Amino acid sequence: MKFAVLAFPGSNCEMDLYDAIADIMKEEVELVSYKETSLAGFDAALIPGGFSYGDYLRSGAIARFSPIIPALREFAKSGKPVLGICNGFQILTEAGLLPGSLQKNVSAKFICQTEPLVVNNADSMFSSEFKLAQIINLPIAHGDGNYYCDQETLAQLIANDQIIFKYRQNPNGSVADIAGITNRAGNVLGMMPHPERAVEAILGSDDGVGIFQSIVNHVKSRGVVAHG
Amino acid sequence: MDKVISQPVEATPAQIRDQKLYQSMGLSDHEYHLIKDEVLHRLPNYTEVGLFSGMWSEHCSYKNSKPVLKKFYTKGEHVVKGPGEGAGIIDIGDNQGVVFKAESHNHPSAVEPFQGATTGVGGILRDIFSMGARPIACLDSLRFSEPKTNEERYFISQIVAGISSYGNCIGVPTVGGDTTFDEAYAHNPLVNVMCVGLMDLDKIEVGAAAGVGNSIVYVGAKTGRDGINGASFASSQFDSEHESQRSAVQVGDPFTEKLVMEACLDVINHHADALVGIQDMGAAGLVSSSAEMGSKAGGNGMVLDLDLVPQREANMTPFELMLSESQERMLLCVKAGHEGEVLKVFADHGVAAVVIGHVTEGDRYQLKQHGQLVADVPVDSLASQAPVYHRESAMPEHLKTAEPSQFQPEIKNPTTTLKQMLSQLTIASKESIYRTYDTQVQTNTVVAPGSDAAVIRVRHYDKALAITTDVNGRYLYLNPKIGGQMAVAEAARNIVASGAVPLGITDCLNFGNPEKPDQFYELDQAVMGMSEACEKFKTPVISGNVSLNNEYDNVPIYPTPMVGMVGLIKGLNHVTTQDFKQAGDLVYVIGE
Amino acid sequence: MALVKVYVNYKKSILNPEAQAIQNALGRLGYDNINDLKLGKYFEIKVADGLSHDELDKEINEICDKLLANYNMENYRYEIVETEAAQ
Amino acid sequence: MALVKVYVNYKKSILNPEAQAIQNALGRLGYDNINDLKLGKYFEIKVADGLSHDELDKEINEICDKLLANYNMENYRYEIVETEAAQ
Ligand SMILES: Nc1ncnc2c1ncn2[C@@H]1O[C@H](COP(=O)(O)OP(=O)(O)O)[C@@H](O)[C@H]1O
Repeated sequence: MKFAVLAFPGSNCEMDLYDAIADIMKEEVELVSYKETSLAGFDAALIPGGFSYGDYLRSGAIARFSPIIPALREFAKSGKPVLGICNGFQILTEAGLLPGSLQKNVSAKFICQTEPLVVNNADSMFSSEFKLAQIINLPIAHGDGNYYCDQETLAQLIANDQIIFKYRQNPNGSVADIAGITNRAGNVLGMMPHPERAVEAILGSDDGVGIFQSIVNHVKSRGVVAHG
Repeated sequence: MDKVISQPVEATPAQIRDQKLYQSMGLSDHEYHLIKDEVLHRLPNYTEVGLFSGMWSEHCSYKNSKPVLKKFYTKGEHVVKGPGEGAGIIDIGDNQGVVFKAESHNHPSAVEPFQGATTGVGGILRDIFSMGARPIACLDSLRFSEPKTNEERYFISQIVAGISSYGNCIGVPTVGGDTTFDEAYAHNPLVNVMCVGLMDLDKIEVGAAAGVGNSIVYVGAKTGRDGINGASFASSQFDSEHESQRSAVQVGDPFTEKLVMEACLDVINHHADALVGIQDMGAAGLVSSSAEMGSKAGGNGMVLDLDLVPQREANMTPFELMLSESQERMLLCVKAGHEGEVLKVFADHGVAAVVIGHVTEGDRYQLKQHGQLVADVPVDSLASQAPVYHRESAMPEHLKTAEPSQFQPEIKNPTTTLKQMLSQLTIASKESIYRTYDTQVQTNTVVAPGSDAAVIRVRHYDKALAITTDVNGRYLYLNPKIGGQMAVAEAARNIVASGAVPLGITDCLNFGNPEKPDQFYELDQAVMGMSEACEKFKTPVISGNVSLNNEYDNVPIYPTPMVGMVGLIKGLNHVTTQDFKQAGDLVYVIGE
Repeated sequence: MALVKVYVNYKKSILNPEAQAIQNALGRLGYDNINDLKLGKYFEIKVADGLSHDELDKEINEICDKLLANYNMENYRYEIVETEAAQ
Repeated sequence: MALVKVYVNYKKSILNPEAQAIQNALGRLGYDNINDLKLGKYFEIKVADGLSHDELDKEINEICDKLLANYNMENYRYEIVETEAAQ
């Protein structure tokens, strides 16, 4: 199968994702510039962390006007997996592909550390490799990771089982300890923790592999589109 | 030849001479006369005095420290490039070089902690990627007094926030550093930043502008009136309204730097044939980068058309344009005929780039504005012919009168003493600082802050780099020479304890006023001590930075030569961390 | 030239950590009579001549909705201060 | 209760990367009639009763100098909007 890794001006984790897919998952992967207008030929799209456009107005606010975004919307609509990590999550909420928004951490500081997460839904296309309530360790590295949504939205997230990962010890003030959510259809996941930083034991954890493996399993079980 | 004109708003050459206006720009009488009588053989105009004041400052010319720096041990079989203006390079095999350098941003950080720290990080990153290397790690070495008030705590938090905001945004992990608290730094905090890069050795770039007709290309942010040396004098005298809007503070823009970095690496890696040289615009901005590039090439001159320099503000004078320290700017020399190719790369990355001049026949460094010649000086006079001072050295009083019998602590209750020690800020965990740094971006960080040296693996190879910064200024205060040796030794211990073989060091020499014999003594002795230790450990000095005049009310800081050391781990299974691994393991003490 | 002043503020129900941090800092500095502190963004936008008042209104609303404010968390208001000739 | 509105802006000669990024984004979105965009901070501070006008003035200036604005790079101005009873 073939992954697309989107890259915006100011993205800085695109190579980390690329390397995780190519070196560890041994799957096909290509960087796709924000200037492109098509995602044809890809089975899954990954939106990396970083500081798109410096995150100068609000995180992700400017990137969502990039030429690639309409193609990403189409891609998401077609049901293919889209995973936004950190700044990728912020871009997805700003683009309206996921509900809610990400605010400054309650401490008003950037936090970089490894967090235990609770798998809150092990049936999604991003988490099928895990067991419900399993604890996995993934690094976080963000200043604006404090997930906010209103009560009504939260009720829907819970009712539809859209909360995939929760923090065990909420580091940033997120509503309901949310670390990662999907859209209603379940094919767009946004998460603040970085699975691509946890794919090798030598770097501290390889729990992130489960997320990419879940995507691979999902795509392969459906029959892959791309080739080439 | 065209006549060199003066700006109507500025002091005339005669006024500069008669009122000794050059003094407020930092030039001595002796230096002014040298320029007038031996270099130009005429009165320099305001712009020209500005050029010399920038280029002959300690920061650009090392006029006070050169004789001392010569004493450093700099050779080694793996050294590809030793001390020069850019960063040094050491061969680590497989056609790879590790590039590193450190920089101080003490003064700017004291004035404006957040921005002073951000621009310090920005500057050292440019030093690394202008060599053709991709920055893979930053470290920060900080010295404060123990904070007692909320203001002091706020100050420290702003420095840390500045470092984290820039490094995190640009995507270079900040993987280590050291933080010490001592009264000696109460009015003169130290903010030193080190950056390490990795490059292919066949892609080395030099900061030279050679080849008559080749183009000088300006890249990056527009030039504004920020950080202009001595400019407060210029403006207050002639335009006081302006003054309230003017500021010596520069604001860091890591987003722009990220774009500039990617674009420059793209040009270096994929358009090497078009590129003659590249250099960052650091201290003394456009004049220093261009004059250094011109001088290094040797045997050519340069003409720049200032109307072409991208400007953020209206009506900037040549003085302001040349001395502005606006951030996120680079200067390139591009082969004639290849300009379009290079400008397109920058355009694709969303980075502004324009041709602002070219390399000329002869040795003149000429500036034009509105069609007129506004400065005309020999290029070497700026960059390589600054005066060099051999300062007087005398042992400080406190060393002569020192009580040689050591202070022997009396420990009644070891537990209490241990607890007291652990609660000292200098010894306590620095996690509250490094937790705000992205330590893992680029996914190569094998050992993050919290152990001895940081360890960054070299992807696709079975090897890694260990990196540390160390120095204990109090030791140097008590004995500059031995203290200097100890700084290198401490760094080497941290490197070895991480499983690495030490390769080399960079340094930041933070000292007092070199014109005072006792402070010069400290600098001189410290360097000799460091050099001896470097020779013993076979860790040549490959780059560094000097920050003098760190004093307040005539009291200098402790002599604080920060040592940044890099080591090579030949096999990832050699990586070792500090913590005890399991109960029952034996504990050894090695050494005396 | 029209000068438009746009104020973007967090909605009432939203806790703004930055404002909170500043208010706490003021408390620590001894200003204990600060009952509340809100922090928002303030834009000054100069728009070229050529739009009618209604068109300008529409453009500013669009810009705010699309970019300057996030409707999940923020409110905005604006004033058109001056519709004089270009300076 | 006094409501104090404080506006903090960058000094003219200081680079404001945020404002620049936003203005560029608006240009890309096709709003090419935006000649200039400045971004500042906007505070609304509620101060408890008990200070004379002069004392309040002094306190607000102090707070701005110490914390809200950075005199190296920023200017501030403020308005005391209402000195009515507490709401
Ligand atoms: N300012 C800083 N930035 C990043 N890391 C730091 C900083 N200060 C200390 N550290 C990290 O904290 C750990 C302990 O540092 P230090 O107290 O200097 O230890 P030691 O004395 O054992 O060398 C090291 O990993 C070091 O890199």
